[in-house]
Amino acid sequence: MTGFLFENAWMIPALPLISILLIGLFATGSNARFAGIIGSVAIGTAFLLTCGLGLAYLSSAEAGASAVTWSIEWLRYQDHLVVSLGTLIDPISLLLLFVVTSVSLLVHVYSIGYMAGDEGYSRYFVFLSLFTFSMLGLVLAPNLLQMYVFWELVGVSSFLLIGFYYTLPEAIAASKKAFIVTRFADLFFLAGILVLGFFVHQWIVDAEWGGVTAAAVQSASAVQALDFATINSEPVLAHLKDQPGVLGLDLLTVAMLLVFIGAAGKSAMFPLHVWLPDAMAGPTPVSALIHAATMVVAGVYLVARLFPGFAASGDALDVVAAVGCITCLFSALIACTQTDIKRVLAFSTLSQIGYMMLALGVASAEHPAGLGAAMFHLFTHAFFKALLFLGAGSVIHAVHSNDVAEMGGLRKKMPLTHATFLIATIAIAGVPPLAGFFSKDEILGAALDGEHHLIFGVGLFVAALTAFYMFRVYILTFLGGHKSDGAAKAHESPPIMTIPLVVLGVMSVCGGWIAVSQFVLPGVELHAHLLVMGLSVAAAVVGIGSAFWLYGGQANRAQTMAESMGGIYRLVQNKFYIDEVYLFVTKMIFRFIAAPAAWFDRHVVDAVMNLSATVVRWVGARLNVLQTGQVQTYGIWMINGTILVLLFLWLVQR
Amino acid sequence: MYIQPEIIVVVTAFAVLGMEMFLPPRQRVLQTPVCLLGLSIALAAVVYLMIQGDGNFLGGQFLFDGVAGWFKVSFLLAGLLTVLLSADLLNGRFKIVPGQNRVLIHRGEFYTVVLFNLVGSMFLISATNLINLYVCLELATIPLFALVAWRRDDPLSCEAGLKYIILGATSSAVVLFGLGLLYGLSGSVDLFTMGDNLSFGPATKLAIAMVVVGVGFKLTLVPFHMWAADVYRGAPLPVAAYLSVASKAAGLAFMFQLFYRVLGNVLLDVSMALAVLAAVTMTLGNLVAVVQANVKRFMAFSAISQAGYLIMGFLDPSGAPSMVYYMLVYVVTNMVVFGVLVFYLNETGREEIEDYRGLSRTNPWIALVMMLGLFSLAGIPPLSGFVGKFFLFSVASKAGFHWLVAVAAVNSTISLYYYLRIVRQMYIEPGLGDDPPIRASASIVTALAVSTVLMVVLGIVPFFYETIYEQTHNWIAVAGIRGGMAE
Amino acid sequence: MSWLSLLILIPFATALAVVATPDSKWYVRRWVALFGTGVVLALSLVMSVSYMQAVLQRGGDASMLTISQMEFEQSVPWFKSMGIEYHVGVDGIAMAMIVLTAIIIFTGVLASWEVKERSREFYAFLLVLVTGVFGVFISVDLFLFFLFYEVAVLPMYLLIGVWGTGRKEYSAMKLTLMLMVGSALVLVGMLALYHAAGSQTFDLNKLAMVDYSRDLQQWVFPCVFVGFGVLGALFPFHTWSPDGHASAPTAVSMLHAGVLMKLGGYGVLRVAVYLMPEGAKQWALFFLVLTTINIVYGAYAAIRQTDLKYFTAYSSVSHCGFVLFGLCSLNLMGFKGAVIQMFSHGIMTGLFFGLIGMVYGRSKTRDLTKMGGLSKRIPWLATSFYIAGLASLGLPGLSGFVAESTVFLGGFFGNPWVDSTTMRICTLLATSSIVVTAVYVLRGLSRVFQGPMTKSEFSQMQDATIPEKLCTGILVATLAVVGMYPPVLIDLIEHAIVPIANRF
Amino acid sequence: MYDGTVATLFFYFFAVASIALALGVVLGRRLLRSAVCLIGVLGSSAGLTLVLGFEFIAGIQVLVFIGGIVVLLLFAIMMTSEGHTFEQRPSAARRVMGGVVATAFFVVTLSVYVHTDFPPATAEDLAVSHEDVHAIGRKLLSNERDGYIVPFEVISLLLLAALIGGIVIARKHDPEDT
Amino acid sequence: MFPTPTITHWLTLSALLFSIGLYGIFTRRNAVGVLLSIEMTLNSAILNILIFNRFVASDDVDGQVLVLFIVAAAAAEAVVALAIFVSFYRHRHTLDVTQANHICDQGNSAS
Repeated sequence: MTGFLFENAWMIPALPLISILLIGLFATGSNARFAGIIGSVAIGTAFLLTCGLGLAYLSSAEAGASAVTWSIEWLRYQDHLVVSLGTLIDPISLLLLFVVTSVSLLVHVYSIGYMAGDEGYSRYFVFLSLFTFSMLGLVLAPNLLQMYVFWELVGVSSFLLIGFYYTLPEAIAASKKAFIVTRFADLFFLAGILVLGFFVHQWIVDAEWGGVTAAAVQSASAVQALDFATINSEPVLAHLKDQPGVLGLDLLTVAMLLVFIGAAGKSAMFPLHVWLPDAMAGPTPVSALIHAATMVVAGVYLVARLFPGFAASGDALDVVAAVGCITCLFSALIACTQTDIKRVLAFSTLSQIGYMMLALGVASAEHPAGLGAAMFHLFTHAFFKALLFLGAGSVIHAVHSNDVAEMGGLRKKMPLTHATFLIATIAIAGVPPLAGFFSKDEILGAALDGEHHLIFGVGLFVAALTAFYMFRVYILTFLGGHKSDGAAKAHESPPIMTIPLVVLGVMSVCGGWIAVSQFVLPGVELHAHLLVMGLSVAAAVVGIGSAFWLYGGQANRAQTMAESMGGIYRLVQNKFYIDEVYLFVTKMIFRFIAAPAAWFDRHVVDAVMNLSATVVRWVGARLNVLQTGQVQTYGIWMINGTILVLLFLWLVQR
Repeated sequence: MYIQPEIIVVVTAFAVLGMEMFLPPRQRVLQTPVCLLGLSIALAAVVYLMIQGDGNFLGGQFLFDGVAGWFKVSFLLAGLLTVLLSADLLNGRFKIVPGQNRVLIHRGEFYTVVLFNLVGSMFLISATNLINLYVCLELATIPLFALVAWRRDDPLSCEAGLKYIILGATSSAVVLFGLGLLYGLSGSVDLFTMGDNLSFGPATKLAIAMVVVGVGFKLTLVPFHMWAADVYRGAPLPVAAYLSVASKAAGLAFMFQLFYRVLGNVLLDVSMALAVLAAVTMTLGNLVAVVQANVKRFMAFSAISQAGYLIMGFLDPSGAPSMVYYMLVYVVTNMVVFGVLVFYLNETGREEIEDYRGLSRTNPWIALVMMLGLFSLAGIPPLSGFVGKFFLFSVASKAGFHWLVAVAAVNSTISLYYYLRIVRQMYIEPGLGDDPPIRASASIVTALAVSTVLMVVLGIVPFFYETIYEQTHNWIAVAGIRGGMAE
Repeated sequence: MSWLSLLILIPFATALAVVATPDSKWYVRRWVALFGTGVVLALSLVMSVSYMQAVLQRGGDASMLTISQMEFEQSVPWFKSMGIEYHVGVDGIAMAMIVLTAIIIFTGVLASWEVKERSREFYAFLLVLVTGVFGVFISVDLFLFFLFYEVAVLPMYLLIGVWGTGRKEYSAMKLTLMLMVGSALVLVGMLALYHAAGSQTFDLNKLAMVDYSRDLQQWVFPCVFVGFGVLGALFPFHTWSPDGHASAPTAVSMLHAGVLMKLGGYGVLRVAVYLMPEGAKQWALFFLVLTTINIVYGAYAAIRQTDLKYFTAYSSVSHCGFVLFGLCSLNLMGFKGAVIQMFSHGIMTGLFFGLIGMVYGRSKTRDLTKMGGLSKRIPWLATSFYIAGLASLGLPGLSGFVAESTVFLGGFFGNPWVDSTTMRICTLLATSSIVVTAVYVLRGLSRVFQGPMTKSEFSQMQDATIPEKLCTGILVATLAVVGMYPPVLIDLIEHAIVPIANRF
Repeated sequence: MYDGTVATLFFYFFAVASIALALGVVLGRRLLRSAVCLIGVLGSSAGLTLVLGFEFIAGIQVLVFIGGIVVLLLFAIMMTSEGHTFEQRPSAARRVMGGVVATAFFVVTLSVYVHTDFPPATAEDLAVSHEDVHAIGRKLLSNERDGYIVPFEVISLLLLAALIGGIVIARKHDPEDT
Repeated sequence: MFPTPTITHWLTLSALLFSIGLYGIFTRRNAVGVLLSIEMTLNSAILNILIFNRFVASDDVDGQVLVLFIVAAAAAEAVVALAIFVSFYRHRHTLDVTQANHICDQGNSAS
């Protein structure tokens, strides 16, 4: 049974794929209502398989073991560069599998209610299943290229889902933006793959030629340059570290930085974060699944996957830490000023992912605790953030507005939603003993252990900010009086939507008690920092307190505060004008590259081609004039010809 | 005796002349079939002789070999097709358009002169001495002056004749001067002896330059080509067709005689000059053809450029088979196109390129044949024009004239441009109203069918080229003395 | 007779059969054409399977070969004195191209299901064109190759000129002439090779055994490369492509962009690269830069287009750049990527042009700015369009990714004859086009299919008919099959590419 | 006639005469006068031929060339009745072009002759009187390798063809003959 | 007084006559005048051949035979030429060759 589960781990991603086919074939038109059920059943089965797999892993394998349990040759570039599709089972992939299948299942179920009656109902579930399939494939990838393949696929399914309401211009714009920005980042990922592919391949070939069999890495002939096992192996990393790269960096750092840019794009790290807030134009369950719980953490997952590489490089890891740090601070600040509930959550997501990156960044080969902490936070964050989004969805569903200014007082109207939302808010704020507290605490601890004091400080500050803005939203949404008709008429969502909320609520409460870090990094000692705990709880309390002080009472206190900040507030509220910068750059590209290219093509390149035709005709017309009809002129030409032939023969040739 | 084809043609000519004299006008229609019959028998006789093998007559005054045979086949084919194409005009079957005078009279005399001219060309390729060569050249030329001016009521025809004869006589004088020099430099009039005796001195160069005038005049090489456009335009269309093929083939025969037999020793020395001549000819012909509006002038320039391709074969001694083959191909291909031109001019009185609009709707088959003919001229596979051109280009390439191959190939493209202009009118442009299909006469249909089939078959069946290749060995051997050393 | 000859005989016979149909029955012709092309498609699939079997049976170590191994060979002397033979045979590359052609022409006939105007000539010319294309792919004799090459180019003039739209005469003429100039260059080069090899044979594989002098290769290689490159839309000789494609009728665009442009790449591989490795080494850098420009520049130019066909044509310029780019890498992966890209782009662009035709037939406009919200009314076409678009931006799971990633790796791996830094910079520049591609593809597609419906008459649109569904379905399925299971294509071509790569 | 000095004298006499008359032919503006000059040129040529020792050919020249062709030309001049009218002067450009080309032709030809080594003999050295007419007559009708029976026949066809052609073209329009 | 004429003298004379003839061909406006000039060039070509027959191939009569044929051919040429001139004159009432430019359709070039 255990072996069976391992060898057939491919069935986990395959199930959503089957569900796509089934929905596509059968659940169209009048049968559309079955789409949700088919999708949910498929993903439910996948979830069960995942659980079985996890149990089997826990029971059979030694802790931290990693194995490719199944693979088929997929794309043969050349020897040692053969890409297989396979399933890599190790703690982090299992962790992610669990997160993805569980959240996806809940979102599927939730969506049955949320999307009911939408004309694109079955299309929605096709896309959702497509996403789930891709994400699972990504998680299970045993090599960089499979990762990239599914990386792109999640990107495209994200694109499709953001643009689900395809008649809305902002949804279309957002979907394009999301795709193009991540695509831009993927370009660097691909470049990283090229770099790694070439140099690792070269190493393998050299090793073969040099008599050193590739056994140094793995069993001989099957060594493939893009396998994680190969890339992450000591000799390869050492080799890469020795090679000169560009800009004075060593090759390993260059490669890892390139890959990291890809990761940053997908995980919406500063400055590639611009797509995520806009992506909220998609259906809310999609935001919960893709843009909160799973896809956006793919970047974190990627860095974790290549952690030995990052760790060996060192510099690359510092960049990760810095980027994570900036992002979490920056987006937390923005989150404090937004009024669209989903946008607040989006910036919150950014901030939390920044947290995870930060955690990875503070880890090192000697002190890998940050890695575990990042994974832990990924795990807990998935649940409470999904819960927040689904709760927000429930609210939006009821109020028909995203703006917190039009909500308020929903505590009574939607008790279940309120309760679960509150749980999630507390969890994210880092109040013990809910999930967020533990993971966040571990991150801060890791930062302190790694002697990254500045980062620790920022982390602490962001923790406070997080508590602040989350409670701000909570207060504005659920407390106080109704601020609009929609809020007044709101009522609780149907059970199909609330049950997932409850389940997620339970996970948000209990998630922190699962020893994820030990699972991910068996054998690494983790010691609790009482100091850190105390500081983080204090930060949470400060945040919550200030939120209540500012928004709990008379509303104008916040107003006054904002006004007193003046320009800074506006700067933050407008997201530091980063979007505008991008817009400007894009316009410049259009105006100064694309338009000239098109113009150049029509009016220079093509004109030259046309000119040659014109010249031919012009010369023809000129020569035609020689045909004067004067017979004596013709005769003169004839004799001229004779003389010329003679002179040619006589003078030119010998 | 290897002279039977010529005798048959002469006999036919006299028979036709006799019919003109002794038959009442209404029965003179029979002259056409008699003419066709005679030419066909002559053709059969040539083929028979070719199967028999080489030989000579009158102690070697008259030489028959494979190459001569193929030339005669070309001449006879050209003659046959010309007779077919001119039948409608002579029968008075054409549309009368005010302001145009297209009547062609004196059937018997017309055929006689054409046949005499044909005999001249046939003797030309069999001649073994300079005197015979010269006289045959004159016979292959002077009757053409008369044919061009045949339509005596048409001022344009007379004008064309005037131009043609003035330039023709001039060129003949110059060529005679050159032949005299060759005679003086070699001390002999026997072509083979002359070839053995000649060396490449300045006087030889002068002689070459002068005979090139004659060759260039017949083959329409630039700058000796200028008569062509005006003469084609003014001459009766079947005569223009005949000029463009038979006269050109005669020019090639003359050139073969001169360049292989007399100048064989120095052939490689003049190859650069020939290459330049070829390049200039094809380029100018094509460029000017691009801007023509009248199909006759257009075909004149097209023919000029074809001559440019043709003489590429002289760049390497091994080019003889390519040239003979291309000449054969060119004769049938050009006759396909001229056949359609004659058909359309006779039936509608139209001769501008734009007048061909919509032909594919009214007469799809004729349009198809026309298109194939034009494509073959442009060298589009799998038609014989492609194969022929390919072999010629190969000769130039073999001789190392890669630049010339490039020029020639680009020229083919330019030529495709103007050929496509007609195709465009026929296929793309809307027709001139709802014209009913035009009925083609039997003679035109026969001519088109024969030439089209030949045009396709020549390119696909390797027999023709291979046979020519086998038979040109002795010509190359004559010329190959220096060629062999150069390699 | 070899089975291969059937590949040219059947289309030609079908063309004749079409000509023989009675005047009034235009609908008979499409069935005749469909039947003929269907037979060809089936035949090509059967042959590719038996090709694989033959390769497996042959066994042996192919990794050291430097001469292409042909299957289904047949050789009949033609012009003996010139050494010209009717010599046909295929290796994996040709086989893949044959399958591509068969698919495209079959779907092309489906896409032109409603052609009524002068349908006799239309189908006849179309089939003659395909005869030429098949002929090129089965030719082993260079003369034959060239012959069919020109046969394939010429009918295009009439097909565009008669059944096209817009400035059709201009476009048709431009296209024909530019391609013919290209073939002129090829002719110069191939004759030079022939004579350098002793004027004995045009057999590609025999010509390949000759060591041509460095000087010869130095000038012949660029001739041949540019000559074929014109058809492969090599910058700056690509300008025939936008105009030509924009004016051509649907099936012709499909066939032209899908198959004919591949003749360029195929020719470069088969003639220039295969016969003249030395020349390739000397010129690799130059053409690498040129093709990089191709890729990037084509993509940027595509952004600004507002006509769907121009848009796709520029995207083709960019994508065909990948083919030539791969060939300039001069290594196994580069060649492999180029061939996969030929196949992939063929199917993809065929799908694109087919769909554009179908959409145009409904909307009566190809102007991006005038369309909008169509996916509501024509979901099938919209979905297919999206799939084509995604394939074009290199989405994994569709064939474009397989091709492009291989090309990129090939480029990045480089070769000893080009400075590796330059090579890599070029590769990264080329890679950057995937972003630009994403920009223009998404921009274009969202304009047409998303957003509010811009015209009221659009709401009357009908979704795809059965032939259209079949047409797009086949193409989409091919894209997906190759994209999801690349070995299906790679196994076919790998054996054929190794000998060529071994020459370097 | 074959005496060296006399021959030299005759040569120069005829040379000067023919050149002068030739200039008269081309420059004269009265057509009839040109024709008469041409007769003079041809006559001088016949004289030169005599100096070279070819009596028979000289006779033929006088008979056929002068007697036949030029008389024919005179007929033509009469028929077109332009004999006594002044011919218009050719345009200056034409004269310059024609002059330049003709001169160039002469110059290149002359320079070629100067660069060529012809046999050093003079006409006098070779001027052995021999009766050529027999040889010519024999060769004209000989069917041996060095005979000219073929051109002899061919020229008859040529003359016939020219005759027929000339008649057809020059004949006045004949209504019943279309 | 004068050098004894060598072959070069003779040839020069013939070339000069030929050139003068050419000039006539190029400049005479009357077609018959042109024909006169052509006859003159033919004459100089004949002279050329006779010179060679005398100086180079004096032991044979081939040159003389050639001259015979040339004279005959020239006659044939003249016949046809005159016929054409007459016909032309009938249409145009002039024999000015510079007026013979009706065929040439200039400015009628295609688009």
